Amino acid sequence: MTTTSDTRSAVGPAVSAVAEPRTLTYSEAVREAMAQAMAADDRVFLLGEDVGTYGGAFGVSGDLVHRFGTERVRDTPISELGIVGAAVGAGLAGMRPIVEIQFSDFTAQAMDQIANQAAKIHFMLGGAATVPMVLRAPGGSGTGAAAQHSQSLEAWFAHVPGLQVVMPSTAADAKGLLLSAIDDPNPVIVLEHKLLYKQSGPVPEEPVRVRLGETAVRRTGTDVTIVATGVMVSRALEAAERLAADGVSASVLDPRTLRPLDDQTIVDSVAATGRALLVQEAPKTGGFMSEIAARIVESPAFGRLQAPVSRLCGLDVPIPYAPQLEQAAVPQVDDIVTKAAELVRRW
Amino acid sequence: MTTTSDTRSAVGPAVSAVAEPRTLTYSEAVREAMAQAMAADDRVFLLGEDVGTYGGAFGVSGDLVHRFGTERVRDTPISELGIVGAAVGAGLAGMRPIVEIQFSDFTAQAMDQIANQAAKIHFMLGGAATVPMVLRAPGGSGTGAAAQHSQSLEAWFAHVPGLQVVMPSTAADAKGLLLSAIDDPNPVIVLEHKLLYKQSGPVPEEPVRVRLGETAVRRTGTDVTIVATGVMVSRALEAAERLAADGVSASVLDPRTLRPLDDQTIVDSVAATGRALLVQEAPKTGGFMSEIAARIVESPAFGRLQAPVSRLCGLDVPIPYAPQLEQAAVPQVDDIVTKAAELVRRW
Amino acid sequence: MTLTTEADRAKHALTTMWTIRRFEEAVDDMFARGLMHGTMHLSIGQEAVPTGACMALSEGDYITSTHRGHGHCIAKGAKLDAMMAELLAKETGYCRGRGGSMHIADVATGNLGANGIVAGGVPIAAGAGLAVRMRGGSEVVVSFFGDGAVNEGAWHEGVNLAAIWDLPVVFVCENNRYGMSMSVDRAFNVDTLAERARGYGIPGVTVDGNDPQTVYDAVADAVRRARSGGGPSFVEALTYRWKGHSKSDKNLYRTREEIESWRERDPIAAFEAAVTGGGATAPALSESDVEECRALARDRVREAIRTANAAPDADAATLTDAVYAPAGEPIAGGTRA
Amino acid sequence: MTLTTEADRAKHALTTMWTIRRFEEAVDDMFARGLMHGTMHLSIGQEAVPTGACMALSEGDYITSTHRGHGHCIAKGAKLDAMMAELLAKETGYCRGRGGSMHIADVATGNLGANGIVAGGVPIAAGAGLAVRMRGGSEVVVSFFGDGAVNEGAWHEGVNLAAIWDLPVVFVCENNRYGMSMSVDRAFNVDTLAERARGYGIPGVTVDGNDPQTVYDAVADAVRRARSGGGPSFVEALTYRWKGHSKSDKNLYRTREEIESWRERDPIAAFEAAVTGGGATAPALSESDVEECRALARDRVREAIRTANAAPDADAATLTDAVYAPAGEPIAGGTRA
Ligand SMILES: Cc1ncc(C[n+]2csc(CCOP(=O)(O)OP(=O)(O)O)c2C)c(N)n1
Ligand SMILES: Cc1ncc(C[n+]2csc(CCOP(=O)(O)OP(=O)(O)O)c2C)c(N)n1
Ligand SMILES: [Mg+2]
Ligand SMILES: [Mg+2]
Repeated sequence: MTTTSDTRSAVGPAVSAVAEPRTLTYSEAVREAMAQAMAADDRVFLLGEDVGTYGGAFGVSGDLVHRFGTERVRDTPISELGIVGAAVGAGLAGMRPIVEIQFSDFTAQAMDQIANQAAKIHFMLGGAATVPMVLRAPGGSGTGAAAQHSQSLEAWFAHVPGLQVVMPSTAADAKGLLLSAIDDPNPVIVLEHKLLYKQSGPVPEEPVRVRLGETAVRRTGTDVTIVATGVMVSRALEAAERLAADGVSASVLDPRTLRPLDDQTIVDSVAATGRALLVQEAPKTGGFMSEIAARIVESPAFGRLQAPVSRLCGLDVPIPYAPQLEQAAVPQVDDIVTKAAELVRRW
Repeated sequence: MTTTSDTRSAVGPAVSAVAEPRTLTYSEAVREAMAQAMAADDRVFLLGEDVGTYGGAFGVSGDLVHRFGTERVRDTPISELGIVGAAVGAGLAGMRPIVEIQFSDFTAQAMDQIANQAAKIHFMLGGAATVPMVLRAPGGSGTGAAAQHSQSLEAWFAHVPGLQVVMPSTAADAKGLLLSAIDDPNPVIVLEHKLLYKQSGPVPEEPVRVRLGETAVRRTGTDVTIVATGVMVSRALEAAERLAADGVSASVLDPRTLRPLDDQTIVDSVAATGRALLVQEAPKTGGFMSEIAARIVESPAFGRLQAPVSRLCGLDVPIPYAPQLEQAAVPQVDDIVTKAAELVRRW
Repeated sequence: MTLTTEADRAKHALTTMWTIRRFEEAVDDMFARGLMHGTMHLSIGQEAVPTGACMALSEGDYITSTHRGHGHCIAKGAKLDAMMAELLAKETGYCRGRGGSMHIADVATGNLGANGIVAGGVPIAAGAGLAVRMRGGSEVVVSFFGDGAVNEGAWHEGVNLAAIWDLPVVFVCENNRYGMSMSVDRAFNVDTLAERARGYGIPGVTVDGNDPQTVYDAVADAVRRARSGGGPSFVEALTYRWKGHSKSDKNLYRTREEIESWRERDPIAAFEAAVTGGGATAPALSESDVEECRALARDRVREAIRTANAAPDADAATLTDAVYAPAGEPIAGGTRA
Repeated sequence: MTLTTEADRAKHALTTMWTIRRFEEAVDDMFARGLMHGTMHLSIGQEAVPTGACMALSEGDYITSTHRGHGHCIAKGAKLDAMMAELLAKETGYCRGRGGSMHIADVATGNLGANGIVAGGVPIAAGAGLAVRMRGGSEVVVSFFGDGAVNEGAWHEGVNLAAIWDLPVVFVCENNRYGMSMSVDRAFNVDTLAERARGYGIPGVTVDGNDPQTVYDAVADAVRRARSGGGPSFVEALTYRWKGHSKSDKNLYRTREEIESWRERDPIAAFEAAVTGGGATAPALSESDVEECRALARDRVREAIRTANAAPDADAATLTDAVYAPAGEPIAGGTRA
């Protein structure tokens, strides 16, 4: 197994002017992470449906097939269980596979290989083998793709010991967390969000890792802590701006990694503000924000709570097709503003 | 479609002495429910691996094949996704299928048909069709079957809008909840527990339904509310006896149906006792008790809490094979006693 | 039944194909103009398959459909206005605007639904077949799916169940040479997908999917076998989609020439030629008959658009109903606690 | 290679089969006496398959195994004491007592693991084959599975991936006529499971699975093909399990006569007869050679039990470690934030 040491020669878009930080879209950032990892290490490869010439269902792999060839950017038949199983096997045999599943909804097809195999093999074998697999899949609603193409399934994976679960909400995190995921010897589920793919942000050109398991404090405030994931992070930030104009000062926290969860940062913030508003796109019942709520009330922050811990989540419905219904099914900026203000004013 | 009106002639074990209530094991109760439903309605049938002559991996279907024939007690090849899909199709076309999955772990194979099809079809079709499917599967650890045969996966299903999730903890509930599940026009996941199959309890001979969505108050106390599911209910009751001897008075609540959840009964009890101990076998992170914790702290009971809401759950590990490790991986009676006492004494 | 010589049949086939074509052209146009949202999968170029297949079915027979399901729905007899209303996210749509293109169903005509999941409908079809069998009915189920679906585990399991239980199911594969960008040459190691059938012990044939007569013949054969208790069959219909897989398709994986060569084998044009005497058979239809079919299709689609546009939008106020069906009567003999 | 005429080979084959038999008899006994917990799936009666198949493999080659995996593990060269220690839930077991019978793996000898999930190892085998191919290696992967596994979606998808990518994988089906209680006659609509292979465009053969020579020949052929870039093959080995499926089996689904008739075809007895001249070939082994093989197997198993029994129990204090492997070095070129 040879590895090349110069990671930049073959990869990455042209450098922009030194003065302003370079910006990439979220999907470009994902692509750059994959390109840098593939350039740096021959063991890394991508497989999935239409990741080659097509460039990926959402265009994320783009031109990678031209840079790394059809062996390492490998189109597969439509067989998610087989693909993930092949990644498990390739990982066991020394490779570093990245699997792309076109929509996170189709992880349902592959659930056995994800939860019963990849997640458990290291433990079941008493540590004798590892499954260094990265599974990337876009989740979320907002594109009119309806119930079978719009789910937010992070809670399923976060409940499985042996998995790690990442939900990048910015372009820089999309790159940095993915690089960490590829480094990691354990399986990592990376849940990207369709609506974020085209959003831009500053992204370092170097292959800089964002460590797994660190909650990001996106904004600091004093009245309420808003914890949000995925596309809800930018909505929470927008809401926080509007709340500020209204005299309510909000912290916005982005766990980024759900498993392992850095709950300390959350607990500290809630202890300081005395109020927690937990925002997710996934349906409320059994969603990951329940876990965060439970951790907060089990922590010392419990004694500092000035208001009930409050969740603002997707409704308990499948995602509908009609745009106005789809919008109504998941939290919007207005909802966050209203709920946060209420939490601060009523308590 | 003909239905027979006399439900007792063909089914049920012999009546025991009138004076004492008849007892059945949990698995006999499940079998009786299926037999009564099949006798009452030609549309009801059972399909699954080895449910026929073998009598089911855990002996639950027993002699049903001799009573109802191989068409209605239908052995299938090993293809969980296909089996559940066939049940979805049969349900759409007017039947009332009951699917048995040998171990709840193998629902991973069938997750697409469960979560993407059965759960969503009614909604996706704007109500134009229903999927009256019951899926029964044993979960839980304690038999030395290790990581791929011992999971408690209720949180996965409870997070899916369109599904209903039931976890019977007594023989009577095993029968009564299953009958309600068969009645219901929507898909119901019935998670039985391997360790309960051989436990006995009084079970009415009549096909008496236990309504979905009603939390059972198994014991009433004043100091702490213990909420438990599955095999943890009997452990909680045993713990409550010991706590009582120790001067701690505990309520024990058994939600029975996780979705829809009767949270009102839980909230009322916690409001009264001021303390909640939530006990589940499933690994802690992202488990269903997080949801209950979140609901408690969002409810008016929040203001009545005298202690943090506390979870006592399975460790965040795959279930190990070694008996002493397997025991250590999930809550035991001692753990419940200790934790509940601590909750009452420290706060 | 000879579609090209029996005037009524010929008209029905031609009108159906034109209706599918016009419906999808209209949809394509509305999407392009931003009047529809979501995504769409058009079957333009493939119209002969649903048309031929559904003509082999009778009332009460079922179908399961796919993400590329407008043709199946229309050929099975759905109301165009309710279809169009669904795509326009109207309360009057087949799914009250909840489902959209990928979930249209028309339970009244036996269409158990399009499916957003590749191969998702295959085990469901086996289950419907099982229901028929257990009821002692004589209905047949046609399960439509694409070439790509054949590599899914769901396909394998569903087909095997139907095979071992002799269920009345006809598996109709619309082999349009690609599953999204994956060509059948790369996704399969066999020359025809029908070769897969043998492994399940069921008959499999490969036919010209651009000729409704050929499709009809093969499916009718299979339907006859299924209806008389002979079990399932597999029919592979070779066809081609003219349009991209969906909106985002840049067609990088196939050549313009390839697309062009298949456009020249337009199933509708070929059928028109055949029915008006282009072939060896006696002409069943006159030019004006053909014109009539075309006009009928066009008018129906226009009318559907008009009706659908006038209908009320899906109602967000009722978003959370229809997640669960209301409880009905308990199974006979039941008493509530 | 002729197992029955080359003394070394004959001894190896015979000793391996006896070792599997004695190991499992010991396990059966310990379970019956309550000295082992959990569940177990014994391959007594099927010893010729793993023995013949693994003799066709070289160092570095991989296998994936099943819930009925003791034989594969032993034939691939595992240490008996670490196996026995695993079953006895000892810290010195292959899985430190975390896995038990259904998860024994021996990565050192290329055994990627037993699997509690029917067909779970099949796509994993394809993936290992893919790794070999991408590295430009010459190793081969043998994927063992039962007849029941062939109806799982995972099997279908895994085999197809190996087929279209020409991966160096040999799919070895241990057809013991039942998946638990489901007979192949009811679960399949074909006479031999090898007929499934054609649908993936790979060679498939059905052979006597009770003769290690026949199994060896078929697998060696397939291994040669795979190693030289000829892609995967399917070998169906017909055999029979003498014992119940697992502890709870009451054998209601098969007759005593059937079991008896297969016991009469004991692969070990037949092989002993063949190597000592019972067949037409020149005897490779003497009676005392045979006795030696038996004794060796018996002694090894006894020794393994002794060693395993003396080892410390799995340690509950370290229960939560080994859920995650510790982070290693970042992929070359990486810098941590
Ligand atoms: C389980 C699943 N995997 C992937 C997809 C994404 N997808 C939708 S259609 C399609 C191609 C299907 O190909 P084919 O079955 O040949 O049908 P066609 O589109 O050609 O009509 C893919 C990959 C999906 N919807 N479901
Ligand atoms: C996915 C899955 N379904 C069901 C089971 C339960 N089960 C374990 S072994 C077995 C029978 C397997 O039959 P076969 O593949 O023929 O292997 P054999 O046991 O005959 O060696 C079944 C049904 C399982 N372990 N995994
Ligand atoms: Mg196609
Ligand atoms: Mg078998």
